[in-house]
Amino acid sequence: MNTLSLDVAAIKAEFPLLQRQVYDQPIVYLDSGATSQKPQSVLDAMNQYYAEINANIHRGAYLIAEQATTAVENSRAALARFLGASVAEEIVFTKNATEAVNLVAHSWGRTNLREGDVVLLSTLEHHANIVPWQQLAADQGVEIRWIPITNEGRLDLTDLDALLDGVRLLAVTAASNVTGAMPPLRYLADAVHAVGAKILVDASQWSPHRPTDVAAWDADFVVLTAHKMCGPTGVGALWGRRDLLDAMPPFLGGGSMIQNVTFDGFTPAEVPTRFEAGTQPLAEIIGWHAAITFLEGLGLEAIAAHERDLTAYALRTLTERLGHDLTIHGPSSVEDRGGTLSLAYRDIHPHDLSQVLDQHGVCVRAGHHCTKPLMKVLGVNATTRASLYLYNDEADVDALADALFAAGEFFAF
Amino acid sequence: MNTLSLDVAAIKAEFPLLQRQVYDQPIVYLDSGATSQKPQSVLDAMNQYYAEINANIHRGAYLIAEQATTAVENSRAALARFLGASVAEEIVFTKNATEAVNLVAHSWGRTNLREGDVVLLSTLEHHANIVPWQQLAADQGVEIRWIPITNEGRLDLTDLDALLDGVRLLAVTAASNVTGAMPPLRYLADAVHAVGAKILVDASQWSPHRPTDVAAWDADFVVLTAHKMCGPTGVGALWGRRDLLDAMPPFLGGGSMIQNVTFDGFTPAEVPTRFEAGTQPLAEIIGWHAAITFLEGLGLEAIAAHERDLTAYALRTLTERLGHDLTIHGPSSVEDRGGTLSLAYRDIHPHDLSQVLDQHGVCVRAGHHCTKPLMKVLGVNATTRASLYLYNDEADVDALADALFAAGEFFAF
Amino acid sequence: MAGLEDLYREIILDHYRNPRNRGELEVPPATMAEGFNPLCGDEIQVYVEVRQGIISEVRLGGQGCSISQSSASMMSTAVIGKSTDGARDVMRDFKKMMSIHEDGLDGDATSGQTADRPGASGLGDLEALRGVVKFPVRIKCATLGWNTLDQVLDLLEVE
Amino acid sequence: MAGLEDLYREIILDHYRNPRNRGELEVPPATMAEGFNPLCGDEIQVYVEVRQGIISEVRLGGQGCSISQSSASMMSTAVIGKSTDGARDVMRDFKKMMSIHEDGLDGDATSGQTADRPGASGLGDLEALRGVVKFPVRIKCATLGWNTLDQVLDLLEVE
Ligand SMILES: Cc1ncc(COP(=O)(O)O)c(C=O)c1O
Ligand SMILES: Cc1ncc(COP(=O)(O)O)c(C=O)c1O
Repeated sequence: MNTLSLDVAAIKAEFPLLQRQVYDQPIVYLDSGATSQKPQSVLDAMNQYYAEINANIHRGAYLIAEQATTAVENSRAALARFLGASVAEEIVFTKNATEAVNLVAHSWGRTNLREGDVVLLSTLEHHANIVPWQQLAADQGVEIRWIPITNEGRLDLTDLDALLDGVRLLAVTAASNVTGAMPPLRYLADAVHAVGAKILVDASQWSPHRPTDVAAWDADFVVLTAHKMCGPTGVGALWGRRDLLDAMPPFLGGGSMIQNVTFDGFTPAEVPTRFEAGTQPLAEIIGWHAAITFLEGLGLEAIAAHERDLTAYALRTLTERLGHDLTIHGPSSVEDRGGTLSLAYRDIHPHDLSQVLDQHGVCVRAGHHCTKPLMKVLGVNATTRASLYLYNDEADVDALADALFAAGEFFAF
Repeated sequence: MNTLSLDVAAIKAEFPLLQRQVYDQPIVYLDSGATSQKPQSVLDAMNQYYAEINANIHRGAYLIAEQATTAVENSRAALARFLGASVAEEIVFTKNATEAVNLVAHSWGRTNLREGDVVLLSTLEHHANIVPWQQLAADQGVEIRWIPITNEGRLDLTDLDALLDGVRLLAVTAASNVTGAMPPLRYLADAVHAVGAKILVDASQWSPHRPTDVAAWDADFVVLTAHKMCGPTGVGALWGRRDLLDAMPPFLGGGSMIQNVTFDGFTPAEVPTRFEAGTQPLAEIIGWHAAITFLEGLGLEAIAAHERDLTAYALRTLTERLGHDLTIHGPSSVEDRGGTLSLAYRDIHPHDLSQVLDQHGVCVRAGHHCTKPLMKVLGVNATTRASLYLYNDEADVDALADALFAAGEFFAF
Repeated sequence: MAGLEDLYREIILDHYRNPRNRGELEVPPATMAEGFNPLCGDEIQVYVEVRQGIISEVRLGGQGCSISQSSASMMSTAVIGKSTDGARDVMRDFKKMMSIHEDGLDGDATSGQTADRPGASGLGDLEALRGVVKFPVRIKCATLGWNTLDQVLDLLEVE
Repeated sequence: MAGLEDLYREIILDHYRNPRNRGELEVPPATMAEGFNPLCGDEIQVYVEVRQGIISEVRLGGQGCSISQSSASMMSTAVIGKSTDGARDVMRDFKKMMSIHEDGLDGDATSGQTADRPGASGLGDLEALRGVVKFPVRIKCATLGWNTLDQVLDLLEVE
């Protein structure tokens, strides 16, 4: 088979970690849903930052501080363009996607939502897009309502109209980190806007894999995280519509986010500085820029095509090789579906399964994947999740199938 | 002069950035108060993490995820020991010191403080230790009160007893990032505890320079930030007394910080996980460990002695060379004083002064240093700040004096 | 490098295949607590009945992986017949064996060999779980039942 | 690499040494706004008096560095005698010149030479501040007075 649209061998060579062996075998990394590996160019960008221009930004009038400031602002501009945002000022850097959701829940939520208002979540949501809203609900008496799912792990939108009654915000993932389902965001945005509500999109599992266009989605807020898209740990972002951000009070308080501080109080700065208190993850923001450059170099459309083909291969291969012993919790077709495969194999507990897979060099995740409400609906405590990315190929899928088979043998009492 | 207790030439060689030239001159980096440079060992640790064990922690049952988990927990233990904490679980990782203060203000503050309660701040505080309390004051009707300063930029504790009336929390810096003054923390802790209040210490400008011992201070909370102590950007920490942390509700909500999530609500996890929502700055936490190892390798006492000697040299040299044209906003003796020198030179605006210094390769900071209330008391809008660290020597101080002199010529209309 | 045989010792698989003391007890007279492994979603119910200061019965509910199930199963056989203080002693020894911070802060947790440490004797079959410390992520599996037992003992003390 | 001569052009130093239109105006009839440079603490007060649609007087208070002071000083001479719309035109051109994002997102801000861009003509003496974009941290100094003027013009519109 040689149908994949990316040259995976060449790509793998750019990722230092994918060169390593575990238990004397080449590593087969199938946990990019948890965090992706990083190409050398991202590490180089951060090393270069530290070796040449490390300085705190915005406040130093010396050369390397200027250079660091410019590099960070260029990164903001690059991320804005990557997301299809109109202006760089709509990008707020955070430490991860989780902080970005919390920022909206605290700043927008506590200002705009009152007792009885409804926040609509989908059953597919990650805890990052659940718990901040539950905290808000507990503090302000806001009601949380849930969009159910179909048997295939997609959103069930049959009763959307009824669900939207009283809704002020829909917070929904662009791609499930468990079933791989990709909800129809523009459709949802239109429905939500029709009732005067806002939509927050969790793009954590989307932006690494598909071209992102916040304008085409007509989203109001979008959160994402660098470490799942070839970028470093320690940085994420909130994109928000300028008029919404402008009207929001600060969240974290501290240096940089102020216009003035007196003994009596403070005046917040403009957007996005208002939301960026304290020293930012400077090296990480710059590393993220290199990750964006890397992804754009391959082409987001090419990455998407590659993943669609590989996911189709995986669905086919696993089903053929493991038959009825295997359950895949998610859509069986690749349409509007990412390369996330949540598996149940015989009655082997996911922890035990993943432990045996590890011995074959195959890295997968076992657990609830921070989606306990979804697990409840799926009727399981945990799944074994393999997630495909741009550096995976058919051989990786074959290795997964082999290892699953071997685990079956090991636990066949 | 060869009296310094560190071998600075050898130390400088370990810092890649200090090898670079600016405007064809060796860089003279005197802005460590804003952020320190990083030794190669810190960059190596992070590169090694990315090249060998990059994986999301706590949730993967495969080899590299185990190794990453162990590395992060070892880092927590190392930081606990570095701070003189009794158990690793008292360390909560944050993105910077600013987030750590916000965590306490939101979680402890909003739970424990009521209208009319007093939060006592010192006039020396950085905005990071002011604004979160002003936000709390605005939300909950808490009163903010200020400890005044002396002419030399130290705390004026004459009326401490009166100031403590009604106080529930004292939030105070261990070292001023403007005057260099180091308040008597144990004395303050005893006074504060005597009235049943708590003390939060901002150790951001202390921990890079002096041995830290939270037990000797008898502190309740301590915040610090990695990037000022040879560590990477993107990570900081809160240390809190275990019993206090145990009683605090979560702040940021999301993955990892929960014990259970249902459609109806969530149960938070134990300390410290409760406060670590979402993917943590993993590479950064590991890089911080390398920074701690580096500092401990030199010895914190040796670093302190070096800085005391160098600060004495700087106070003497600058005064001798620049005479009455120069004002130093801070103690004139090195006792209980760090190597932070806030300068005013003739009537040259700090921005202009630092711009000329830059042309001489000398990096200093100009501005209010995120201490606007202090600036008000000092009667200035801004100062020019040179801050000394373990890789600085007398030649750097001489270069500063030369450059100041040259700036005087440039702006001598 | 730790291999599967360090983790899946025969006696562990035996307790997993044939879990001892599964079931429920009536509450009261028994006392029950429920535990969660927040990392993977496993849950367990531990029922304990104490008669004349002695743990007379233990029953286990819930689901989990081979490590959490076998650890709980072995726990149940280890504490039945002991006083609550005696059960706490075993628990302390077991947790000590499971601690990655034990050998001094900052040590390499995966290399710590602790076979000759004093308190760690007297664990009997439970010794088979020693290999778990080489797999730090699985420690929470091995201690799930124990932490839940701890809660039960706390409840018993309050009563 | 940008040198001091790119920043401290003679005309800038002249406006710094001899600032034009310093002082205050009575409010009303004048309109006043106060601006802060949040990065360095500089502050400025801009007083504007409009008569028959024309800016008849501008006065400047506050303190700042050579760049913020000279930029404000030049601004005052540039807008006196103009309509408020005319003042906004100059402001737009000036801000365009100061923008590091102008030459396409992600470009190297320090290299952008924009001398031949159309809108950037007509700035007269203010052209001397073009070098500031090579020192991104100083852009906020150069635009402080302008952003404050912007506020004044907004206030005038509301009136
Ligand atoms: C005294 C003091 N506290 C707090 C901070 C904030 O540190 P960070 O920006 O890393 O949160 C700083 C540094 O800017 C500081 O000097
Ligand atoms: C769908 C989804 N949303 C949010 C997150 C949270 O991302 P982070 O942990 O980087 O904040 C994740 C990843 O764990 C995710 O998969």
